[in-house]
Amino acid sequence: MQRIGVFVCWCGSNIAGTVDVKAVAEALKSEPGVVYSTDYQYMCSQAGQDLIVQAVKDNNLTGLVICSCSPRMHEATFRKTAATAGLNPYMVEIANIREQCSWVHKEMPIGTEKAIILGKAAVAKVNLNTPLTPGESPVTKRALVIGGGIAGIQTALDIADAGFPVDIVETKPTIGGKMAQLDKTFPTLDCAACILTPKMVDVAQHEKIRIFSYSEVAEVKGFVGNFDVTIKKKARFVDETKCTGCGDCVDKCPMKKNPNEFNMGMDNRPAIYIPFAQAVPKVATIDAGACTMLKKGKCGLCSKVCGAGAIDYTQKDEFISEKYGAIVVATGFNVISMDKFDEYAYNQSKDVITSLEFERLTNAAGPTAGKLLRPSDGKHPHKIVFVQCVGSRCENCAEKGKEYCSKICCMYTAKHAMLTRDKYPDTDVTVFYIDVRTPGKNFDEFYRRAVEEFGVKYVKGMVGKIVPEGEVLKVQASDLINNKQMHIDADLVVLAAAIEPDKSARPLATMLTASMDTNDFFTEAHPKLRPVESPTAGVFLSGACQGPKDIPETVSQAGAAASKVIGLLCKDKLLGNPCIAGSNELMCNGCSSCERVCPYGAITYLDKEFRMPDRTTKIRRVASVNPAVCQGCGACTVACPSGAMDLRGFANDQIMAEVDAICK
Amino acid sequence: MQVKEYKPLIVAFCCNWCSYAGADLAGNNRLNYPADVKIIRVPCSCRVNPMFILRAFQRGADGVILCGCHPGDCHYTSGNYYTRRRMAMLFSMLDYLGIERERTRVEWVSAAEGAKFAATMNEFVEAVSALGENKRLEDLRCKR
Amino acid sequence: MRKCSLEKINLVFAEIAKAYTLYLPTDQNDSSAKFTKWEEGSVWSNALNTVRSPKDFFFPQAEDLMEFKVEGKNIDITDIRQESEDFVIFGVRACDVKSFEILDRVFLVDPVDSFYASRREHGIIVSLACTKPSETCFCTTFGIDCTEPAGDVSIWKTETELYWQANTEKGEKLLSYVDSLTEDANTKAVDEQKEKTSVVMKKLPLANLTTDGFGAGKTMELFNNEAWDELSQTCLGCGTCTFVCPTCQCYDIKDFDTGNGVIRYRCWDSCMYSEFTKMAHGNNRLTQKERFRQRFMHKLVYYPENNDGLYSCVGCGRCLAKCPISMNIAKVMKKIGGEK
Amino acid sequence: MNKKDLLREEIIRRSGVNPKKCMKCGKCSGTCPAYEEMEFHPHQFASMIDSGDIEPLIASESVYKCLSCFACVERCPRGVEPAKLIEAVRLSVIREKGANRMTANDVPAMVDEETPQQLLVSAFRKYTK
Amino acid sequence: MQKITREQLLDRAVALLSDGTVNSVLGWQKGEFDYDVTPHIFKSADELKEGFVWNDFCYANFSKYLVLKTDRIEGKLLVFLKPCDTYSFNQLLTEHRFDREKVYAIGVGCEGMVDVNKLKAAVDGISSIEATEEGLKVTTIYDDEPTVVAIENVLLERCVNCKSKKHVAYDELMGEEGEIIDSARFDEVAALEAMTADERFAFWQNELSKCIRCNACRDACPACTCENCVFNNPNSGVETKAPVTSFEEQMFHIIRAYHVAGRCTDCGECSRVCPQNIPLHLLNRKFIKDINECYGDYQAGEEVGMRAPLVDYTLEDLEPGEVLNRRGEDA
Repeated sequence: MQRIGVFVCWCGSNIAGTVDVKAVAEALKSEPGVVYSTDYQYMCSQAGQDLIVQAVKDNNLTGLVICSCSPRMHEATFRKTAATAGLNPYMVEIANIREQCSWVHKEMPIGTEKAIILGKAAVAKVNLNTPLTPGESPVTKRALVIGGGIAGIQTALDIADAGFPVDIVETKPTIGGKMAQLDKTFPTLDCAACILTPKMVDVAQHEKIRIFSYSEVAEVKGFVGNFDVTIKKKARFVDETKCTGCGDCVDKCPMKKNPNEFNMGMDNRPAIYIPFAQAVPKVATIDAGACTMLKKGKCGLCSKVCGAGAIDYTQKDEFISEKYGAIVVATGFNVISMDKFDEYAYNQSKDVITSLEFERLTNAAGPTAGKLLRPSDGKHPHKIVFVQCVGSRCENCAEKGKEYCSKICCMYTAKHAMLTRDKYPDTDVTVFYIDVRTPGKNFDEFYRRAVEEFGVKYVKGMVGKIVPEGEVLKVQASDLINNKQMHIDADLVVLAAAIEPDKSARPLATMLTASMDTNDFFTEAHPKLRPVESPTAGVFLSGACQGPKDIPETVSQAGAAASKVIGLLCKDKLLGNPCIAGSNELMCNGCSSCERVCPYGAITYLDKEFRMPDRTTKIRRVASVNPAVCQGCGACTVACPSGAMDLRGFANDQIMAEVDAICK
Repeated sequence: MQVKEYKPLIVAFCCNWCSYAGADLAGNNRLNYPADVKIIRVPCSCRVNPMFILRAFQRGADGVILCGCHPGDCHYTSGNYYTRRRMAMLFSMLDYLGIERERTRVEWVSAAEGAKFAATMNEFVEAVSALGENKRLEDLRCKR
Repeated sequence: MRKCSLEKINLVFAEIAKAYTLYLPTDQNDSSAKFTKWEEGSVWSNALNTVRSPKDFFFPQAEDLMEFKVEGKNIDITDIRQESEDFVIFGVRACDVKSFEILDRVFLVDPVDSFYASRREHGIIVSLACTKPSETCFCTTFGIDCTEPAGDVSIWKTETELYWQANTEKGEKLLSYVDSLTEDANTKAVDEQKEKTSVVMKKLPLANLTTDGFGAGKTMELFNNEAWDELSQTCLGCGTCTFVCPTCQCYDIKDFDTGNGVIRYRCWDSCMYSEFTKMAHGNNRLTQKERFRQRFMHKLVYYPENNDGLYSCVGCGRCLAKCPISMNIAKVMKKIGGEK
Repeated sequence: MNKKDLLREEIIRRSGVNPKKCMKCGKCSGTCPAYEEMEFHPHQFASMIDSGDIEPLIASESVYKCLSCFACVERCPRGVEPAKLIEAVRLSVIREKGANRMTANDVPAMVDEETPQQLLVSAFRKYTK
Repeated sequence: MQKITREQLLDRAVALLSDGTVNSVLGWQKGEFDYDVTPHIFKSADELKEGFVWNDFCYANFSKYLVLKTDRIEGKLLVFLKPCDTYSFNQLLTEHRFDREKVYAIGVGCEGMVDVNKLKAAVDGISSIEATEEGLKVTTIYDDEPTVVAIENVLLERCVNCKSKKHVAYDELMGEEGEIIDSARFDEVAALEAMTADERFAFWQNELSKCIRCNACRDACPACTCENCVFNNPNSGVETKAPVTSFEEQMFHIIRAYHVAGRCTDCGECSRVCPQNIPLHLLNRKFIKDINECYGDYQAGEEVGMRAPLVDYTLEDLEPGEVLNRRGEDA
């Protein structure tokens, strides 16, 4: 039986003006378990708290009911008071007689009556309270960043700079991601390589960062602070520790006709390759599908020319297990496939290209060494048409495009148009747009400069069809402002294709039990207040895996994710919220209903041996809640038909006792 | 014998993050609503077990209202979506058994919607008062 | 013996209902029969028997015993018993009449169950002889003659007439109320009816079911019989058999906290339930086999041992008709007692 | 409801199209092969029907100039289906006049070997109620 | 009359027993009368030959027994499943309630099972029943002329409104594979929905007041396999043993229906076993109908591993108020 003390606060006249606090204190005296009841002007004041502490000592109280303002206001205060008095902080309940009583009712008798009932409900609950202690779990002080694009790089650097070891897992042979493929960046037009490659070098040289390039995450187990991750290092048939990146093998390789992914397939690379000059790690990789040595056992030239003896045709996929305290997802984006957009003739003409291909065409390290030449005949195009929103904002064509706005296209199209006009003033550039969306620092100014200073023609309307005819592309489009149809004979058409999350994101989300939206973007724990955390504790989001983003936004989110990770890794132990779910194994059926509604993946199942009533044993599947992951929402408690799952601090019997007290 | 004015008994379950805060805001703004409404704080609307609602009716509640964050705003991301289904099904069943449907309600009230909280409670109390005492889902033993 | 024409039956009921609360079997919309309170327009059912046995009148499924309130160290107890009035249960079959004797031996021995005793005192049983027993009947197994029902008043029904015979003072008094509607009669028609019924009785599928395998001195042998395993293996552990049984008399006493006091009530319990007789240390019958065995051992062995050989089954056949898996006492008796 | 709104409701009901879904990108008009022939263009049908300006559309020859090729339906990223709107307007013109502009009897005179079947189907769709 | 014969099933069971595939058989055992068939675990071929039956009275759904029996038995258990039973079978597998490896399931084609109550209402004093093409030929203990009762007049409610003749799970199928049937099983629910609230209340009040809380509905229900039912658990706050008040009757049935909502396969056992003939299936079907209408057609147990509707959601789900008022203000 509890020994409960009731403390009714006047809150000056805030409560006492509408509630007869003395009557409340008196009425609650006779409630079961109550051994002490009093009132005071300001319970939250130091004097008020001292009064509570003294009362606990004098009366050997085991539970406290404070009739005062909202628990959202002072619950934490009174829990600390309880702790000072030597009580478990969770033996305190607040009856909210200010915000939800004295402030919303006018007449004293009514307010008093309600305050008494609210007090009774709190007493009934405290009678069933049990001391709660937050669970503790150790934190492995190492972070994993999945994805080595600008998002992953920035997050890794920020975490590593704070002194924590970080591993980056990147599926490609080099880190750098999409940004490495870009030419210039809006709206300042600085060269992407100039700002990215130093960061890549920083990563490579940082003593706290390890890079697992050409690698994938194979398995994730565990929970916040204690993830066990298996990383699959794909065989690259080159010993990374020996390769110096000299490039001799690349020059000598006879299998030169393989589409170069880095240049969007617009030129070729050999079977052994280094994606680009500033690759990190600068190590060659053999494309097993193209290498005749690996396919047929003939050739071996690279091995012969390699002075470092780094080539190893027998290399196998390698699995590495590592423990991490936090995981950052930075899997980024890809451009969607243009295969289904027949109207734009992407598959019919080499001169219809996506914007990312255009980036490579204008990049000094690209297939044309930075000269803007048509892919079909290498001639300089004089009429270029840019089409925006290709596959974005597409509601009814889920198999073709995406319903969302890809966000970055307006700005990079303005950039492409402006740069083209700047470098080749003899080129006529037309941009077809539905809306031009330029919210961002110096963004709209940038777009207006493209129009006003560089003479880019912006036409409000959409391209309906493109037909390749001889050397030209017949572009038919609408001009909605002038209410006419336009027919342009273009030399080059650039499609601002929608972007989508990388295909690796979905299986990764399953491994991490992180949730995704229907478009396969990772969902954040709270769209406004927790934008870089996934609902799964210990999993953080960085960059375009969470939604379309430009570079500045990505970098700031990367930093934010890093700061969240640092905040986590700083701790030696994680203190959980003690108000979490727990399963009574004797009653659990193992039916998985709770697991299915848990937004955090906190519930797992164990096969456990039970002694049956007839003294035999039986192995049963029972639910087990991970206290470090559970956030205490209680969804599982209702999904559980047998009532095996209950929530500490808001237990079934406690809430029913409150109901009973209110309805008495 | 003195004729007592009929006062309905209303139990309101409010989620800690939105609706309970919304109710606090109604208080901060001194927005009146009937004292017949008694609030029980739960972490999330998805914590509310149908058994709690039936228990309230058993013990003499005339109406039960459940308030949670707006869909999409749940502090726990998905709790109120489950609530929405659970309560839709439960209320439909109560209706099917002939319990007046006005006695049960789910309302989404954000932490900023103090005015909505007060208005909802005024409206709900009025609707329940119009029905009178809950006779169909009560336990007579509790009325002795 | 008195008789009255069946045509006047509603007048008779009306007359009885003036003096007593009258209950009689009426047809329900699901083609079953149930004892209901007689009102103008009630129609007496032709059904052989009711689904629920008339034990409910003396030992209802739930009844409040008292109310109490605890405040501090004071316990305030209220006796909430209401004095019952005289009532008549009309049309009780011989088997069910016998069940009252079995219940009496439990509830009326010291310490007397005053709730039960009071109802028994006020209840008047008008029994009805069977004319068309069903395939599930086996009252003869327990020495019951369905053509000679006991009770305060026994009645026999022929095609056109009802024959009445008072067996007790209470019965005499009841008959006096309908004196004007009945006339003296000889037993000829009744004897003929009995003769016809006994022909059917001999042809019943369970006519040869005997209690020979049960009785004094065989307790351990029967208890350890291997067949219990097999018989109980698909028992669902529901309480249907116990709740339709006219002789099952186990109950639980529970408290219900209304918030303004506690109501102590008792309600039927079933030995088929896993929490039956659960005590602080746990359960004494741990498996369904043990619970299943308990029910039949009680009816066929323990009860007779304590009650001069009287079995606590009356062969009414309700459990045969209602068990969800069609497992029942007849099958148990044949298997355990050895088939004859 | 006034007559204007009634007509709007009728067109929307008959076409099964929700013109509110239009995001005014103009891809329909960009793709339309009969654009130059039409006084009002596909995207205008969507916006004018949405705003209730249907009288000018009814009065216009545009409804007959539409080829019913459904290119706009195919290409519209929002599923607005302008051709169905045009057809709905056309039907109200024909129904108002109470007569078909083409009957089955007219067909033999029009058919020659070269006429594609699709054209006839289109024509029937266009000139009958 | 069943198309598959007793002998076909018997031969197969004996064969599987003798080749060691299984070492016990969950089947139907003949009773005292031709209609009181009992579920039974047969351990030997001789036992099978003597007691195994397959007729129009093999209504028991064996799925639930698998939860209790499979871990008590060495080796595999052969179980016979009618089409409706296979849905319960899958649902229990979805909920990890028994080990599939311990079971050998034979799907048995079913032509509908007889409701003994209906048959007894048609004929008193049954002494024997013979299944013929015309129907059930019933003789009585009163030496009356045999009566032929048409099967369709005495089918169980669940068979009248059979939802599927298709087996959704088995290791082996005996008889033809049937189809999912577009049955009229929701008509009764719709009729109730069309009543006024007062009429519905009166209807349910009348039905539920018959309840004697024998728990047969729960104990026969293949969805009610909780290790410890809330109604038996004194700590759950809703434990009750007897229907002391009308509230507790409602409470029991609402909570029971709610607990199985989205998991109930509509196998109809609850209504069949109810000694008071309460149409309990109308509660479960109400949930199924609501789920179908609000969240898309869903048949529990159709596949193993399906996500039950009440542990699922979409962003566009109807609001509770919209669900309540979707047929207008008071219908």
